Amino acid sequence: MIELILMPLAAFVIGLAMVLMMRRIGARLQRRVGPPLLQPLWDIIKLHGKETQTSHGLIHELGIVMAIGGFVAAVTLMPLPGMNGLAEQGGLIALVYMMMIPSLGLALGVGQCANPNGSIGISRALTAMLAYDIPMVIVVFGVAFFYGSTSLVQIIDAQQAGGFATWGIAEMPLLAFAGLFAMQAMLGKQPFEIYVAPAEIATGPMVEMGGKFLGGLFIMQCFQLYAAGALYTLLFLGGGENWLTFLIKVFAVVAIPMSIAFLFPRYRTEDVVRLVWKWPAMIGLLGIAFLMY
Amino acid sequence: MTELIKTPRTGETLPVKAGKRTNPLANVFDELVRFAQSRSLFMLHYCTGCGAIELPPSMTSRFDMERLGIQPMVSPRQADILLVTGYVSVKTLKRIILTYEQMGSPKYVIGICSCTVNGGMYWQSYATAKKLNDYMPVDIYIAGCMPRPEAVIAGLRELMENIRQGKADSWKDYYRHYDHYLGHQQRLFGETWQTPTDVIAEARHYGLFGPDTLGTHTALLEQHQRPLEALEMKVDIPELMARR
Amino acid sequence: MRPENYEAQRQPPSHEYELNIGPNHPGIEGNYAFKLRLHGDRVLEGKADAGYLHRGFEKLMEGRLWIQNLAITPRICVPDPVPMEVSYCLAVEELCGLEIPERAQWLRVLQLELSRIAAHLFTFGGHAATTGMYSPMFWGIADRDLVLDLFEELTGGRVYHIYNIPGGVRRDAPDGFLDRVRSTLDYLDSRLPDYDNLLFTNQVFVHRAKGVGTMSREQALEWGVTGPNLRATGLEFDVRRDDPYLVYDDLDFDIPTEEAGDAWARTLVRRKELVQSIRIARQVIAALPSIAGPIRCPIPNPLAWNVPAGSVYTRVESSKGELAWYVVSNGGERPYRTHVRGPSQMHAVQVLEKLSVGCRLEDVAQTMFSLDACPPEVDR
Amino acid sequence: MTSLDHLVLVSALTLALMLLFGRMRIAGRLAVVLYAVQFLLLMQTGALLGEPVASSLTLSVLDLQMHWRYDALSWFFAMITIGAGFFCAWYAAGVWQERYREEGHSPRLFHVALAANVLTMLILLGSGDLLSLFIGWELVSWASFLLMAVGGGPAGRAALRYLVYAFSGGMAILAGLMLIYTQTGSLDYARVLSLLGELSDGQVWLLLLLIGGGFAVKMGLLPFHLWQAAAYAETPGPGSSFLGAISARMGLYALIMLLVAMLGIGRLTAMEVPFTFLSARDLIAWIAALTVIIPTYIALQQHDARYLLAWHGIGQGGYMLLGLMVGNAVGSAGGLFHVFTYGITQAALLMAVFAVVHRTGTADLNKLGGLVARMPLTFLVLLFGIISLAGLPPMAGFVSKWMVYRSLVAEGMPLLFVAAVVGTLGTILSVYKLIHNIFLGQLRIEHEQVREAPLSMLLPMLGLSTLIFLVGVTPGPALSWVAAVQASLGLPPVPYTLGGIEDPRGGLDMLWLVGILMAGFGVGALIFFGLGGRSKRVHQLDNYAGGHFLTADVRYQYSDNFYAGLMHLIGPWYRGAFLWLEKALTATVAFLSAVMNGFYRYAQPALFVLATAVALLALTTA
Amino acid sequence: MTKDLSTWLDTLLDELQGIEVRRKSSRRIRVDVQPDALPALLELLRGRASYVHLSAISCVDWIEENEFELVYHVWSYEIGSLVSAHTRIARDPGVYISVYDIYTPAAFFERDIHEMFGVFFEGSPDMSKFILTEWDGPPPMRKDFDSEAWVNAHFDFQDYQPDWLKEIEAKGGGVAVRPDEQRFSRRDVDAS
Repeated sequence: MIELILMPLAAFVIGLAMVLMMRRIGARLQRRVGPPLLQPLWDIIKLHGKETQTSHGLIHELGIVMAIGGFVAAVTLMPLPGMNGLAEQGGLIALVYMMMIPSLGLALGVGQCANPNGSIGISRALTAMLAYDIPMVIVVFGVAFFYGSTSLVQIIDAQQAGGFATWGIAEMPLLAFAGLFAMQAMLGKQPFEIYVAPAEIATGPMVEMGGKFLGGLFIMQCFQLYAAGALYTLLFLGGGENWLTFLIKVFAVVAIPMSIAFLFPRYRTEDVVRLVWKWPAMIGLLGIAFLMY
Repeated sequence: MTELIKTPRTGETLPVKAGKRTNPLANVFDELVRFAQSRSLFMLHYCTGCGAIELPPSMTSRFDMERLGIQPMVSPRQADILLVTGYVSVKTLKRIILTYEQMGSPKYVIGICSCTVNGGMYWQSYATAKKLNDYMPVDIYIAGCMPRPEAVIAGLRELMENIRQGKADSWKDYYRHYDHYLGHQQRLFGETWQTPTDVIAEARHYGLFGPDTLGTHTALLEQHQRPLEALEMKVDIPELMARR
Repeated sequence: MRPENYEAQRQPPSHEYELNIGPNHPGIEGNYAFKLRLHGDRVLEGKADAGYLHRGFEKLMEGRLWIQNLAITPRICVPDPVPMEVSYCLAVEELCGLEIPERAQWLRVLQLELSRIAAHLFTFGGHAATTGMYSPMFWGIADRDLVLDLFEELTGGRVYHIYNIPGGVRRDAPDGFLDRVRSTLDYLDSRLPDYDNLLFTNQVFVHRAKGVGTMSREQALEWGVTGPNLRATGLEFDVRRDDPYLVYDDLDFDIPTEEAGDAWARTLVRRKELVQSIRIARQVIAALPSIAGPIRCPIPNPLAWNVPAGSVYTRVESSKGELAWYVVSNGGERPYRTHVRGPSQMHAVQVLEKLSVGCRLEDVAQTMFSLDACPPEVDR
Repeated sequence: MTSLDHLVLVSALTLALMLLFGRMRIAGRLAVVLYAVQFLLLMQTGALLGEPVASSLTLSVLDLQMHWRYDALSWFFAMITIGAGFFCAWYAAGVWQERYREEGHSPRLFHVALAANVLTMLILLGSGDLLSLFIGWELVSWASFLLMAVGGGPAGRAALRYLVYAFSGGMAILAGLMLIYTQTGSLDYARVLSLLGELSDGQVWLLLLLIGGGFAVKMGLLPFHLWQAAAYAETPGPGSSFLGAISARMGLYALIMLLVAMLGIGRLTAMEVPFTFLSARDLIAWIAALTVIIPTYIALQQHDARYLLAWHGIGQGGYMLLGLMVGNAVGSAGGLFHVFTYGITQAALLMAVFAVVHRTGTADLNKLGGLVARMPLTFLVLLFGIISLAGLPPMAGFVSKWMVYRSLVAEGMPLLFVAAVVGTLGTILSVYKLIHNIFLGQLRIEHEQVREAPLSMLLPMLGLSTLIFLVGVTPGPALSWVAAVQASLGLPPVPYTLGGIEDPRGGLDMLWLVGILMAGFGVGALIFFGLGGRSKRVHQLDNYAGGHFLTADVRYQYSDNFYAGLMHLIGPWYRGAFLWLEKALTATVAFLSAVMNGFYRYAQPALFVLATAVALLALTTA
Repeated sequence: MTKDLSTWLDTLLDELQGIEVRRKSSRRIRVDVQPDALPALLELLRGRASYVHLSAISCVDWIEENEFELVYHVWSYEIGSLVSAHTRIARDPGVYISVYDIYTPAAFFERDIHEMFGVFFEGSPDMSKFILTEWDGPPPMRKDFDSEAWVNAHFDFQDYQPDWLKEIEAKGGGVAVRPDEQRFSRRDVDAS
């Protein structure tokens, strides 16, 4: 039971560090210093401590609650070293769908803001979801099929059984590549950053979010980064034998899309869909074909 | 003529009691929150005048504001600092007031460039407002035409220091002396001036009501305004209502 | 006049909706507004809305001395202020019939070209940022700062220099200044491949910019497009060469053109112009030591300077296009009328409105930034 | 008199009472009570777990015995049918019926049509041989037509279109039955079942095409889906809910009888489609998958809420068939369970939409918006409905879809799995558009005085959404029915628990999932409301618009062409790939319906019945 | 080619009656023309002498003559010269004809002149306000609009008297010129 409290907490702390890492990577690539160590934390505290805050209605508020809550719940489905949480009760498919709850919550919350920028942002975010989820489920299918289980605990056990040679990335390199590609889109980083797009729709979903609303989104971002990194680690990098290797893997995985993000502009919406349906999806299907025949 | 920093008050004002903290976190970690507020400032990405040209240098690689925890934000909801960079034309001033009212408190206004102080070199122009603190409380002026990035950052640092010490609370002035600010706005924009934000209701809601919140100008506002109340969620089931 | 209406009782049933880009929006240059009527993500109509930066310059200048006006001319176009003051000075000099010493002319050219470099570096960053790529902005503005350092050394001001006065320039280049210009230019030259790798050969950026805001040469001429935007449609025209002022006659430079007329072509033209400006600046550095002489000609007491009556229209090529001043004197100590014609008065209003029709929401900001529109020029 | 007879008699009594008293105000409530009685009677039959319950009524036409009996499958479908009838009658009983009367329609006709639908469906579900199946089938078709046509106007036109489809479908089935009869000399299930094995593959193919095609029409399976959306959407409120919830599932029921009970999955797997790698089972599974995808993406383009949901109804049918075609314990249970979860979901969704129509007078998604502030409970119902329809936790729809996915993974069918997920994603997109355009965004000024739906409509909606949630949290009881149905069909029963599925290779426990989700929401609420400062609600004109003032006379709602970016990519596919089929079929149908329309106009509807009867006689004497 | 065109220009300018041509330099030509002949002149310049680029339209308020002077600057890319066509219209009622049908860019300049000077151009596509949309006063660029008076009526200025300045002033230093003695200070501080 204590696991269920510790897992989201760990996810949040790791997520904070990932946000910091992302901003530091950006700063390095842009030849500057970047934010101080606890900056993500200060941001969140500051935003929650705002004294007047603007709400557009109950759904606006509940949307944020759903966004945070969905991730808090979802991270308990991802086994950490020494902690299995609810991984036995949920499994991979439930996890994938659980991770859609925050998007839904956010979409509802933004919808109530009555701001066309936000609505366009959500429409783009859902379109992006349609795009990246297809390679994502191909990858999930491939892994689940290969290990003959949708239980993450069993998948990790199978990977850890034989060291690196039995890791998902060694067994299914094509799927691993497709997964990495899909993760870039899942995190909404350039060149797939279509739904924040400040110059077009003024940060889209975030446009009416201030104070604790934005703070909630910042927390959600922490969880999102963690969830993406952890999921990839669990599927392809053998999960965590211990905390040290787990952290190294998770951070290394997340660092890749972050570094790419600062070097590209964003695509148009339909280009994102086309690209993601073309390359990672096809590579993923090819990978599955190799697995099955 | 009015003095620079002091806001004119109508009559004697009582020192406003520290309002009841609605925020348990702030109760316990008051200091921490203030520190966090000073270390994390989101400034609004609004280039109101020519001083904005020195903001990109202060934001980007050479001076890098982000190392102080300052980053640009797009919409007023997200922002803490309103940088009024230079002269404000009357048309812009309306938007600045709208934007200012849309920001969440604590919010800080920085008047950059001499034009915000006293009209600057456009003092005889019919189109620009002269004195920003007539229309909204200003925390810090950074004079110069235009101030260098170093000056901007120095000003921001001073603001950070003020926030940390809890001295930067001029945003409360806007609620407590709303009548004063509204009066100046009405003088410039006409009697029918109304922003969508209901400042008086906000002041009541957050306990920031002061003796000078209401006055002759707000009375005028009430005469002219179309009340824009929030659309409260109503469970208005006809049958149940009728039974009551 | 109220900008808003809270009294309405009905909303028109419509499949369209409105979206305001600006004044407070990252997709707009400066303080400017562009109101869109859209269906889905297709723009049906774009309406420019200016006046947020209106200061009544022309009115102000009528109330100030000829020499006082120098202080406010550069403020009309913030990113590229030098052509403003130079062309105002040229106008006053022409009215008075002053002969500018050659050294002053070369110094002005140096200043103009450095300003062009700074403005272009600024524009690239802005254009890239509209497509979601922020690194070029961070790089470009930091590199632009080095140019501003040179300005500061030469003129005392980073952004607004007020270095020119009718009759010449205020001060001579300090010792070793030309070496520092040279080393900065060398540095910029060495940075160009980095920019190419990051931005100008970035396939995603090329994909985004190609085909956006396309205009044909006929349209460009019809709409009064000038400067790099006109050259991007293939017309090889540059005020510096075809209506020369200062010493541009003596300088050797090319006029880069592109045929496509879209955002990508405009970006490429600016990229090539950057090289040409560096080339011109190098020529000036090479020539300056051999040009002796005063830096300004004698002028009357500036506080009681009655400029002879007359009118004059002077044109220069700013980084954004054709910049012109129409100055009328009635023989008094203040201008009777000054009228500035900024290139953005066309680009940011009519051209943008026309190009935005049928354009995608994604590309509106990019169209504006690729036109390098400068709102303060529109508002004055 | 068996318990089944009681049930059918009460159902017939409902119809009779509605005929007599339908005009009276009390009729609605009476109907509710009668449906409740039917439901109780159904519960008492014990057909689910015990032996099949036979009816004491048998008819003998020539040498053919017709008899009726209820087994677990019938019970399952009948339960949904009567439940849907109950909730829809409840929805119609109060204010809705009054308004309907005021608008110049006849509530009596509506109640009669609803009761007739329930009765005929009960008869169909009880069919004990192919002949009674066919007769029940025709009765259901006519009853559906009646329900669709009571509204008149566009509904009537849609109903006529349906009639053309139903008529041709019925003819195909008739021909198929004729084939069976000539081959086996009997139409009794048991006889047919024993003799089917001797049929050649070609004959089975023909059977599949004729009978399967005929049933597929009702189910709206590709490519016979075109009639359904308009017909269901235009039907008056509760009728639409009823049709959407269960009516199309009659086709599925008949297909289950044909494909699973009579032919069996094994036979289908063994049958190769000539010149391809596919077996008949793969082919049907792919038809099902395409039925998921294509109507779902057509729904994405709709801008009428009713049509949007109706198109989804077609698409969701695909999941059911897909799950059944996978054929393993979890998959077939998923397919069957989806009938139930989808039924309650669709009924709730359509009721919510019609409640909005009731209050605002329009279902056009471009003319609504922001209604959550005025109709919050209706919003809640719709929200539960869309979460369930999209198959997200913690609602009922998630469980059934999860089972379908899980079975596809277990069986190693990647492409079908991807197809199913593509359908789900399309569903998420279009249901968000639905809820956004109706309830979120800017409230139109003319809707500022709108009130919540009347209680008589609200209660059944809320009841259904509670059911959606409860079934989502504890799918066990409902899965126990499904397991019984599977057992009666000879399929391996699903290993269910109270909270979901037990599976050593990755199961599902909704109790835990919902628990942790609620705990997560609790944590979120704690952070948000506890740690965050106070907030204040503002008017919607107090909004960011690029620093500009919003004005009340301009629309700022983004509603039309909601997924514009996506449409740039897939928009042309609608023209290029989806619509060639539709065009060809519509042309045929338009022609046929013109003919039929003329026929109907000049020759009276009775002639249809006559034609059917003649054909039937011709068959039976053959 | 260029030569041909410039001959064209010369003959064209000779042909027209009632205009006064002054060549200020090889690339600047000033033409004074009656208001009724100006559209025809521009039409000819554009159509026959390749002056396709309308660089600007300037307006000058000659209040003493009670006239507005409109100056049309047109440029030929091929000849490489700029013709400034001057014309004067009566200040009251201040109505003139639009040249939008000849030069598209005229729309902006005419709209601008309309809101700044109050000159109405008949036939211009959009005469609504653009820059001064929220301005209720008279057209500000007219000479009879006193910007300073308007400013004094609507704005206050800061009164900035820091202690260090007072100390310096006490010693006889600092700003010696009192505000009302300054040449360009506000004239009617006390009056208002």
